[in-house]
Amino acid sequence: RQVEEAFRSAWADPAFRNQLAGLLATHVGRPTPLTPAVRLSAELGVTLLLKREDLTHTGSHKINNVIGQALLATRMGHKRLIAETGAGQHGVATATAAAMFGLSATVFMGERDIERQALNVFRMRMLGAEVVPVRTGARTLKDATSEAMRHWVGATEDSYYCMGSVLGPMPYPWMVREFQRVIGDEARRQCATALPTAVPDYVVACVGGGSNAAGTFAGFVDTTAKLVGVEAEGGAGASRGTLGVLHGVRSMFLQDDDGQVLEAHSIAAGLDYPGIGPEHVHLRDLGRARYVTVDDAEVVEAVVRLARTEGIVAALESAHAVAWVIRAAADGTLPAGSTVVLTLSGRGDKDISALKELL
Amino acid sequence: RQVEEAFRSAWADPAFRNQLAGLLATHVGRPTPLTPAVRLSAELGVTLLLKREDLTHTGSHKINNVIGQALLATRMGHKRLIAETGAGQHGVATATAAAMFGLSATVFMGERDIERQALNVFRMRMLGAEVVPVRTGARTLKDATSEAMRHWVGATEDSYYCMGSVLGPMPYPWMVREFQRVIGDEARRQCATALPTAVPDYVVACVGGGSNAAGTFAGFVDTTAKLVGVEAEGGAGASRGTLGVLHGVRSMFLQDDDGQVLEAHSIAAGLDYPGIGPEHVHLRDLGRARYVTVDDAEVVEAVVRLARTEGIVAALESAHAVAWVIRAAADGTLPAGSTVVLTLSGRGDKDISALKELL
Amino acid sequence: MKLPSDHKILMPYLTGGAVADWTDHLRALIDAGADAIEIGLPFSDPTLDGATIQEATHAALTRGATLRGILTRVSEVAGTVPLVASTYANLVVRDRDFCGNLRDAGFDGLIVPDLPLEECAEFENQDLDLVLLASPATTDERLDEIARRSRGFVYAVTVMGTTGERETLAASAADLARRLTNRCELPVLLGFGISTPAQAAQAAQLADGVVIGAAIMRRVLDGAGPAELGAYLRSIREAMDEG
Amino acid sequence: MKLPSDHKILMPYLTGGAVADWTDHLRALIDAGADAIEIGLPFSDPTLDGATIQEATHAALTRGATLRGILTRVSEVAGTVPLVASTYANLVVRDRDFCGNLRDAGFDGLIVPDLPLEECAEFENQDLDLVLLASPATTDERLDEIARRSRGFVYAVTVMGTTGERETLAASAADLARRLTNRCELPVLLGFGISTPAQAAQAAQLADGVVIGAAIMRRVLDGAGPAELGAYLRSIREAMDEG
Repeated sequence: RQVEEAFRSAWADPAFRNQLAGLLATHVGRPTPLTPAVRLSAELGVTLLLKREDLTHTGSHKINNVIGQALLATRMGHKRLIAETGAGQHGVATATAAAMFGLSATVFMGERDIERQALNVFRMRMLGAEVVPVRTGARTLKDATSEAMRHWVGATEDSYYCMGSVLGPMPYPWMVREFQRVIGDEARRQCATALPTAVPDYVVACVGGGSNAAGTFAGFVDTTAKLVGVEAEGGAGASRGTLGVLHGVRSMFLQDDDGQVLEAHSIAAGLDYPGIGPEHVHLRDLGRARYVTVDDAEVVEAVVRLARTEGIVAALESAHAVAWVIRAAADGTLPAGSTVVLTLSGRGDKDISALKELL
Repeated sequence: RQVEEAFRSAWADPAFRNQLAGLLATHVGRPTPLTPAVRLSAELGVTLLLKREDLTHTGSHKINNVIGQALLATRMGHKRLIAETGAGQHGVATATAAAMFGLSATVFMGERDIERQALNVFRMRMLGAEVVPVRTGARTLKDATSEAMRHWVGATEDSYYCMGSVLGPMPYPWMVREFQRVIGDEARRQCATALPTAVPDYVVACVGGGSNAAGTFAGFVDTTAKLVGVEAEGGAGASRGTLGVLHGVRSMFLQDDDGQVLEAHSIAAGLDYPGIGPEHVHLRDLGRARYVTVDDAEVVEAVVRLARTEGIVAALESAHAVAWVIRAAADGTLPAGSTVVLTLSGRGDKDISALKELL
Repeated sequence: MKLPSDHKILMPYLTGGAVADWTDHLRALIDAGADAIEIGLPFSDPTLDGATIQEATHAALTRGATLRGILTRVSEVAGTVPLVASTYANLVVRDRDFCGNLRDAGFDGLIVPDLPLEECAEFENQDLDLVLLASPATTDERLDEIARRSRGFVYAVTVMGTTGERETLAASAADLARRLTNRCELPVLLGFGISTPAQAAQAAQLADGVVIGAAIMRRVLDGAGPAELGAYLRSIREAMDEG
Repeated sequence: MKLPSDHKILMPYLTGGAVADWTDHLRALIDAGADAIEIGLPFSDPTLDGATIQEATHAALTRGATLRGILTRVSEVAGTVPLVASTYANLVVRDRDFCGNLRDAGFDGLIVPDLPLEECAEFENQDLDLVLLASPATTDERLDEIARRSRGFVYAVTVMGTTGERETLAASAADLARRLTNRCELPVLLGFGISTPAQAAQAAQLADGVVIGAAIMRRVLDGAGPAELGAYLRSIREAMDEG
């Protein structure tokens, strides 16, 4: 509630927005390019444009949101950021923003993810963050989120909870979407010169909690572009979830008949969350966006194909969107000649050891 | 010789330069930001601006040059790129450019570096490049360069040698400098708005072969800015080398009394080369640039300090420049209040496992 | 529900299904002087519970505890003292008959710690008393609303944070208790962090009664049988009654 | 230097200091009918040599071979047939007396494969014949210049690439030999890739003689003694003389 008021006031304050825009330019590397995927487009028979969040500082779109929240936390007088992380991307982003603003950072991370993502753990510690291992449940993202929230409830005085996706209690889903809409707004402007039609036929993004998709869609929701969110087969909150409440938000979650929330399973640690942000439920219910799934094998193939044709090693998360475009172009779901904007949410360096075992 | 003619003609051709500038914008993420290092500046008592080559696609300045050379190779009708690599950054950049242009790539890499930099090897293979292990000599960069050149001599018909630094026979030192001058040119323009004086007092860059420094200095050589190249204690071609000839270029190399070239030793694999580009010898002889050294311990400290104050994990190579600024600010070599532009040539993700063992 | 007004109220907590003989524990607590019992319905993600109750919840789910199974067992015991279910919103919102099923099994009240006040309306005035929670961070204005809308009693969370045993009773407890009792006709029970008889007696002085949760579940998880658990609760009861 | 004009020239190559008794090998080669000897002065980075001569170079440096040591040993043997040093530019450019020292040790010529034609001037017209190299990729215009400026002989590299034994003599060899002999008064020696007597005989038909390098060093590294090496060279000599 304090956060909500603070965000409302900050978001309405041109000084705050200017400062944020300045930091995104000088520290994050915005605007990110909209790269024409020339060779893959030719192979697929569509025009594919990649919105390159993989080129941001720290290597994923997470930083857009974190810089915004850290600026807000500073404005609110907090001295510490608390965050959860799965693969470690949001944790690294949070540790980075904390270092930039001279705040301390405590990042909760499942013990199993700590083992799987040792390098990101080291990056966070290099940046001065405390990484707290979470030993409950499946010791992954869902448990880390629970533990981070528990910790925060007892430390709201001096600490700010820095949520990584369009999840959690109000105002987080809204606020995170607003901080990520820079992706969609930039892409929209870039399309105006990159495409003769100014607006693409399709806008595609991967969906875990759904922050990069929410930010991307926000730039195109008032256009004729068809919006497609691509989920992991084993973490498909929008496609296979049912209504529920978790971590303070009412949305769609994978759960059993008893209402026990299930563990998600995806090759992409960042999509390893059983729910999606409430805005995606809303867009789906309105028929404004559709949500589809791809499986792990398609994703690995997509990573390799994008690497070989465009010289871009995408994060496994982002490769979900690529995998869907490849499949949809092949089966005619995407008509030949379609124009497609795809948000490449992050780079794949973090996934190299995982891929090494798979290939 | 063919390469020289081709480069001369391409560099004079506005179509080539436009195409290159376009690719640098859409695929590399240029211009890169000039980031004010606010907290570190306050601690050091100087104004430090970081030219962020770490934010380029693939994570280091190497890509600027490689895109240029790959475009040239395509223009010359070649179907294959040959390159040497040490830490793997130039190899990854070459593999990336090859994928973008639909060329094949053969990258020579010392067997010892292949073991030390396994992840970059995997990245190259993901991108479709062939990585050839070199088993001669110390099995590091110098040997990889020799082997790549040997291979090229027998394959000049269809293959283009893609040199990674301002080394090798003409036109490479000149051409690579020209492809990297985008760093300096951008920084110069950015200084015009970022600094009241428009020109910084100092321009600092790390020097291995010296390509990021050559590109950076090129933008400031006609100003009053003092140019400082920072070498590794154990790979200080400019500071401790003597005149010699290696890999087709007459320059300064570390060598013994008999003229046998020595192995370089640096914590930063990218500075692990016993020579420097001839242009740096020239700048030094003119008194236009000075060359200094820092040791491994200072570099590790600098990586941590930059991470904690600015949220940037720099490559060990780039941290050499940071280490010198820290030392020079402390001992008064850099007068209080000086303005300093420092090229952060790459990101430190590749070094995390090395740092993990050291910290 | 009807809670006694002639003495300080003691409400122990038990996680449903955490151990095989949990209803024996439940009976032992009643026999030891419990005025009401809070029964936790296990949820996969107990975000507002501390380590002990998380562990108990995990144990229950691992043992295969289900809502239906717990309700069946509860109905065997119901009728002696008021029974209050506590669980998370996810279980509550997904089933239209949730409150009715609880009532049918013999529950008198329901606590949903992660249900915001703004979303309580649809569960109020059902067959079950919806017990609301207050914490030291709750503003006076909001306390007024909680005092007005809560049913059965008001659950006062004495420290910020999650459930669990603590060495000393937080100073914030006294302040919250005073603020609540001033504006509330319902009994005010203090919970979170009470484990020793002395703490219970002290807390009971501040309000109308206490909830003992983690301290009980720690003992259950460590293997305490019904008799041992009863003895522990009796020591609390006596300390409170002596005041 | 003076090379014979009455028969095909055979110039074997030996890496100085690769094995302890290398000057015995050298004498054996002379005794077996060598018309001149190319002696490699080891350099740390033999960028234009193939695997065999790299290995020989590495062996020499590992054994502690130095320029001064090799020159001393050479001076013991000098005087029988012309001796030609081959090494890399780095050794040549750093020492003003380099050519003089070679001359004093008894060398007659010098080959520097990584010295571009454009940078040869300062080493021409010294005490030593600077032998220039040509390859199949060399343009006619450049061949004219090489033919004009080379001293002693012209070293024709028969295939693109580095030194080393190859199965068959490259077709490009014939073309290059023809182009060179047409414009050159100096003897033209073919090198790179010649290992069998038949290849040597064939190559000798195309030009004025041959250089045998890697095939010799392979045998030396594999432990061939002076006698065995001499026998090998004699087989080459005979094949060439028979034509």
